[in-house]
Amino acid sequence: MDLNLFTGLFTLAIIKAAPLVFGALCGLLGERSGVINIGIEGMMLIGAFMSFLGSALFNKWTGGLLPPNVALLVGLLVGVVSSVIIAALHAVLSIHYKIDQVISGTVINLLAVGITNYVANVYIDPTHLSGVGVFPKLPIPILSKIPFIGQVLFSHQPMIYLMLVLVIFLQYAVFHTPWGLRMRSVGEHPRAADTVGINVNRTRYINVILGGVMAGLGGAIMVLESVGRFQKLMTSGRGFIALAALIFGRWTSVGAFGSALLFGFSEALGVRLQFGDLNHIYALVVVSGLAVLGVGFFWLVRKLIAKESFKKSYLSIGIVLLLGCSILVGANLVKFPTISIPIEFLGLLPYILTIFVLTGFVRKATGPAAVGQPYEKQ
Amino acid sequence: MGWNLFKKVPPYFKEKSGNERCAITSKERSQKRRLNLSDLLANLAVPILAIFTALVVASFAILLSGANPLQAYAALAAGAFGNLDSWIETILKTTPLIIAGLGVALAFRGGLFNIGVEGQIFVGSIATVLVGTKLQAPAIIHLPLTLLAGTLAGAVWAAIPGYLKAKYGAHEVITTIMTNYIATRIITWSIGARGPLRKVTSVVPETNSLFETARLPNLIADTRLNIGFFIALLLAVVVYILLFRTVLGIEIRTVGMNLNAARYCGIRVDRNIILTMALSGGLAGMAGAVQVMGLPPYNFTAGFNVGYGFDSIAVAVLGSINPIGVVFSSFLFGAMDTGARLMQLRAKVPVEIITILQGLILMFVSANQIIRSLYHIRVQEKEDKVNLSQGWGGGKG
Amino acid sequence: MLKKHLSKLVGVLIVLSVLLAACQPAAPAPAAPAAEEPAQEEAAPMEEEAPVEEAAAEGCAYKIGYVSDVGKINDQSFNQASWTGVEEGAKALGLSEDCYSFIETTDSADYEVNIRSFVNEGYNIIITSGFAMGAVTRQVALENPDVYFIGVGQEQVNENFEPDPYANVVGLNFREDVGGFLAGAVAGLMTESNVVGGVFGCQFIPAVARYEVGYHNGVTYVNPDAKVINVYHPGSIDVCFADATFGSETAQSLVNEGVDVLYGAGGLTANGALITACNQGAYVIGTDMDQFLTLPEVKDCILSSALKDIEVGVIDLIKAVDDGSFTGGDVYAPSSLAPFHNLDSVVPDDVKAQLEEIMQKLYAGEINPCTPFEGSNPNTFCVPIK
Amino acid sequence: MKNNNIETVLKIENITKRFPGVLANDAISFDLRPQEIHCLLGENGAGKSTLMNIIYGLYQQDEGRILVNDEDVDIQNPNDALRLGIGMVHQHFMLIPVMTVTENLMLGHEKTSGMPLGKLAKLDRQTVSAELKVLADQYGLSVDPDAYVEDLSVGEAQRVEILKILYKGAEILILDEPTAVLTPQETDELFEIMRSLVKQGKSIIFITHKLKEVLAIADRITVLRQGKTVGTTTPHETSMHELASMMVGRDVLLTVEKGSSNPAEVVLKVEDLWVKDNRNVEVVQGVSFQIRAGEIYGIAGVQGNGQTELVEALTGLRKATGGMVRLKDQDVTHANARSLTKAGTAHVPEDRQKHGLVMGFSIDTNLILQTYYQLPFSEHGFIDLDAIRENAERLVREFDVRTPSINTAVSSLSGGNQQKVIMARELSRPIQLLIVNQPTRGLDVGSIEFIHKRIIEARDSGVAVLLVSAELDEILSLSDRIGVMFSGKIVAEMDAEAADRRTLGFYMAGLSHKPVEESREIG
Repeated sequence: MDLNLFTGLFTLAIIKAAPLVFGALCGLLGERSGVINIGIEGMMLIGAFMSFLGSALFNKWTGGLLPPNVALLVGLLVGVVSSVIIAALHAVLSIHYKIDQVISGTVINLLAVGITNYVANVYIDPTHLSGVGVFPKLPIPILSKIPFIGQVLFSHQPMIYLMLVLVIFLQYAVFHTPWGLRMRSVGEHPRAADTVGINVNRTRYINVILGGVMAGLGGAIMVLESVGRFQKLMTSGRGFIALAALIFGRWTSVGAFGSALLFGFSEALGVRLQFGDLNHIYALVVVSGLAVLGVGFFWLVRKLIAKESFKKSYLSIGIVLLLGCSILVGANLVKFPTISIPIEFLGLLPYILTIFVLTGFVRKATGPAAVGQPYEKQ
Repeated sequence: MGWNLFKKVPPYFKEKSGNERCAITSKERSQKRRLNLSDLLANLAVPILAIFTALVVASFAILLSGANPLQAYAALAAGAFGNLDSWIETILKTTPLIIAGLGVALAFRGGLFNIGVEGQIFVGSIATVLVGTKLQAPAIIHLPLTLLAGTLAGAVWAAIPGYLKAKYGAHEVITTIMTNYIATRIITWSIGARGPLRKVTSVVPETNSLFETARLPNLIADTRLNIGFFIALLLAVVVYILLFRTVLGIEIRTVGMNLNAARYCGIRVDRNIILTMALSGGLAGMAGAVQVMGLPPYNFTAGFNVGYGFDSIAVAVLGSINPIGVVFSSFLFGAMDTGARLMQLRAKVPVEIITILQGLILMFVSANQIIRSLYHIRVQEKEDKVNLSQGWGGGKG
Repeated sequence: MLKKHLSKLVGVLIVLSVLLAACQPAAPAPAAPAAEEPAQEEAAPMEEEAPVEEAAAEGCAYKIGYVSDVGKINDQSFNQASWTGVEEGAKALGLSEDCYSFIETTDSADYEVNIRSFVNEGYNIIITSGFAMGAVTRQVALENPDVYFIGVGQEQVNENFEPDPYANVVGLNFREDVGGFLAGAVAGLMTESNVVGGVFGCQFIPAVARYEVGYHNGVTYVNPDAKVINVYHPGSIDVCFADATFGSETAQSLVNEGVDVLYGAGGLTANGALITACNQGAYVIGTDMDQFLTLPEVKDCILSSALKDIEVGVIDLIKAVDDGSFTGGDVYAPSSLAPFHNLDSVVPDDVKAQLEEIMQKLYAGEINPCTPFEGSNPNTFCVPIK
Repeated sequence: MKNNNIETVLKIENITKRFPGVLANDAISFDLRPQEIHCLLGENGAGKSTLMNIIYGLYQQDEGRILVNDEDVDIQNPNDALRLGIGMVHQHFMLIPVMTVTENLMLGHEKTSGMPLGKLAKLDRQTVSAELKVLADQYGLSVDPDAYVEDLSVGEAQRVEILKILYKGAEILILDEPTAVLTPQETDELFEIMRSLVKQGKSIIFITHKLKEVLAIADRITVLRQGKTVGTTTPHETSMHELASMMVGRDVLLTVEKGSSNPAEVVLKVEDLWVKDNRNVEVVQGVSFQIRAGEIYGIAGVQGNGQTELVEALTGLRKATGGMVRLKDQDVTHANARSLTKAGTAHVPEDRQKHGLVMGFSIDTNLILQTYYQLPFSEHGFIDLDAIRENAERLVREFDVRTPSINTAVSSLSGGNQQKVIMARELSRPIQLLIVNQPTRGLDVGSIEFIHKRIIEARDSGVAVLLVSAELDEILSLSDRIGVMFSGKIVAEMDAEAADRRTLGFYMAGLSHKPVEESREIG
């Protein structure tokens, strides 16, 4: 198996994962403070829509005199702001009016789909409003020269870097700063937080709104870094996958990133296998080998973190790792028959994999204890 | 949420509601026992005003498109109720919404959030097609059998996430999203050119049509109106009875409200979770079946039954996850979706306005404090409130 | 304060709606009389007289209705092309804005309803777009012999693919494989990396499959050692035409694979691919309409588009209704290439010459653009060239 | 902050607080002197907690004023209170289970290492846990800084609570019902801590409804009843009976009258039972005992010595890993909850809201949770609403549950009435074994009396009763035989007559090496 194949796969995986990651971060901020958000899809859609409208109109009104990047930045700003507004609506409904957070999320989704499609119909399409292109690639000077990593991580468009930075930053912020400590306390035991003088609802407002920023970025990246214009319903379910990634990643930003990457990777694989130069069976075997390896490491890490005695699990972990390796080696020795799998199935991998992993390893994914409960002083 | 026009709706309060509040509600209920009209109106006032306000707000959006809101709404109404045909179409749109909505509501009652309805509808439709096209039997057997097949398929498909939750605590929201993708992809393949269910004599990705014996009889000759709607209404009553008048209902609701208490009083929680998901999915599957069996050309094509999954969630919450409420909310949504056609045709307003409307209505109905303060309606405690988001993070154990 | 204003507005709206309710019957709604006697409606659901009078009453010589396939009428693709055709045709007949309208289908279960609601509204020329509506269109047509139907991409055949024309229905059909073949030829001739790609919508939709197969054949015909990488969206109907992001991401990876000419066929999904490929510096080729005009983002890198002259076809057929030359059956519109526009200078003359020659051969039937190849998409239901 | 030449560190005057429908505090006044332990005595619902929450800034008073060090203050929120040196240990711990002691300690007053990043600077856990150790030593409150709160025992958790407010610089400590969950030994420790705190200049408001404790620790006592101050006194001037009647407004019998037991055949026989807890640790290690019909067997013990798991095992909520349980002559070691219920076991669970009731359900539904599936409440799977209503109306009368209607959700009932609902449900069917776990925790005297009466009635009707309680008085006044549980074992077993607080406390603290067999022979 040649490196280029995987370089290509992982690069595409990162690109495909980006919107999911932003979406998941939106969910993370909300749920860590106790506010469920199933409206991520809607917020992302609004973000995408407005970032296009913003950049395109700005460009139109300035007569395209300014460099496109300026327009794009304006678009980014507009997109984020409007997503924040929608997020604020979610916050008001679920925190102030205390309506069920699942309902208010549904409201957000309905409104977002309706508004974007509607305006697209009555304004964008008739006027043939044209996009301003996308952010250019910015390979990072030295790092991008590193063989595999450089290509996969350090030769992207700016918002991808932003995503990576945010993931790391939030992992730090949520678990190692006063801000994060307070946020989590509000999500776990609001009354306790209240008794030490933390303003529960304010914290929640702030977090949901910051979540709006994330969702806005998630929507904007689709317009400003890939498609270059708004297309109706262009989020097509990514908001919900992001939600899955969040829970799958056990409410941590790095975890969410990991699981988003899993989705991205398998979708990328689904595309890559259509190129026709790759034996489907072979590819799947290799990937499953990698998966087994990954699971093995995941397991090992968890054992190491949880200070349990793991005499017996050592053996089984070892077996799993060995199995993974042997699959990889074996795959390159065996000659596989050329069977082409229907493309509908190629895309299925992540979903099946997720379920598999959920049942096997994540077990009871337990999130913030007070999530979904409006807080009222007694 | 106002739909509880029924005697003795079992009380559901949101937990930690203050003494005085509950004092009021209990008084209200004892009045409701003697089902008096003023209370009925008071109950209806909020949703009606909510809908009205939503219409007002949406009319600004319509003005944006340069159309006249009143014309638009008139067209909307005409499109939904203007003549017999439009009535029929409204009813036809309502039917699957009711059935699937009931499924979602049932799951909510059991503390489960079934986002998987879309997929379960697909699986149900396909199973219906299988039995309806591959099997030969007199209608008396074939028809119920086909319906049953769709229902069972949906149930089984939903039982999988249920099992995963019960056994491994895998959160149903993720697993149902996953099973949605899996279902739609596999089914898309199955009606493709090389798919096993593809109608050979067709350029269209579609299945064969059901045999006459497996089709739902029409109510009125020469119209599309079939008995599906009555099946839906019947189901609403059945689900209501199931939830509030049966042993199983108590168990489902107990598990949904307090898992520990359920264990304490000897309910087999795991079995119950799986069962609830199965029932919920069964309803979804039946929604698909009724669509396939009721509408010409009585087959499944790509793009068939798309989008009911999320509408059903909306109608369930709009109906305050009460089976009877679901009927009303589904009818509302169905009417709007149907009327939209004529609205676009006459007033040239894009159909998307409907989605906006539905969002607004859902918002105003659930955040009814807005409506109350807007129209100065006396505050009354909302009844049977179930926390839809319970056990979201905490899992169920 | 705001509360006051709102309740005022509310009041106004109530009054207005009352007024409106009052004058409802008077309103020119053909539904109204029906509503009064549903019994009659029931007995004879489709009355031709009423609609015709209606049409006359409104001062429309004809009322033209358009039903889109699942999707949007501004998809910069076949739905939009048909609609533009309708608009142009209507103008050509000198009809006013109120005399033609469209319905966007959101659920394939609604095909029949959508068509019928035009019939009930008294429309007498109805255009339905997309092969999926073929059967329904023919059925409704059979019941309404006085209404003219134009089925875009609908072969007028019976269950066994035998031609079976109705007097009041004409199927406006296209040879997507030919269009795709031409696109392929352009790509194959213009590529320098000898790697060309395509991004396509739903692989189970015949039209899309024909484009893809034709494209593949076109490339290999002119440039046997070129590598063709074609990618379909794996999703179901509700996303596979609408997922611009997927198209874009795919295009990126294709360009990374060395693709320097990219062909896109499949609604918004393809559009996403075209724009991105363009931004990444590759040449692109559009589909259905001249996307140089519909997709401004790509105007500086679009070589051409595989044209289905849907517009022209629709316009001609509408005119045919007017001048009475309308005859039922199948019409095959010519497939051609859009002009090179901005890139005209880039395309060498010998390439243009070759394309010219290929076109002749195609029309003469010397090349079968739909020839299946190893692992080719089975969903192409190509009819032999007449 | 500490200042000796002032009269009072805290003085409140005519505090009035209304909740919709309720007058929680009615012109309450009282004052706290420097270095004094001032007991606030009163039944549940007397307005103690409300008053304290006002002082702590969780509520605002409607009328009246608060003075700290003779200065008028306006306390809008806990931060203000803390700034004024007022800290509160709440009845229900305000700790976040999934966080470490250190994190809980610094929550709201985080220390960060350098870097002017404000709220985004890195938490300095080391320093804080160091400071924590210092504090702990200073006041003799030992606790592991890095332990997760969810793993702590009740006593430890309480120490953390106290440390938390000390860490935030509290001079005035409000302890709300701190002993409710403690054993005599732990209580004594707490009192020691309180004394040392006072010695070191703190002043303490100590809220409780336990008279003995009041007399043991208080410098002054203020009694509240129905939101009013009844009066202030000192331990020397008063007696338990006086306090009791001040508190309840009538004379209360402090001991339960019960006739002697006449034990019949063995109903429950537990032999060498082993049970694991959620963390998979053996917390019940070879417990053996037996209960006869018509006797009450009390299990005394510090919380977290395996009682909870033992009860769960006996009621089918937890799998026993070893040993054997016999109910009459059938082996029920691995029976599930439902079959045990059918076999005539009744269970009043430790946490009434978590296990015993479905808070969102109405009273009538809660009353049939154990029997809904059988006649008369249901037939062929359908429930009979009339039967359920009749049943509810009857039981509400019998157990005088104070409620506007049987359709009221139990969530809106007082703790006492909630417990009555559970008792009613469990006692309203034919049973041979009654297992009650902490039956009167946090209840008012009235309800306590009522529930004790019912338990004894059950015994006298020939039911075998297993009583698990952390309240020694309860154990002593109800039980016929008493077993003491310590670290998963029954370390002593004796007749009630032979038992007294001291010896029991002794065993509970695990201080005795008396072989179990020997003490058995007494029984």
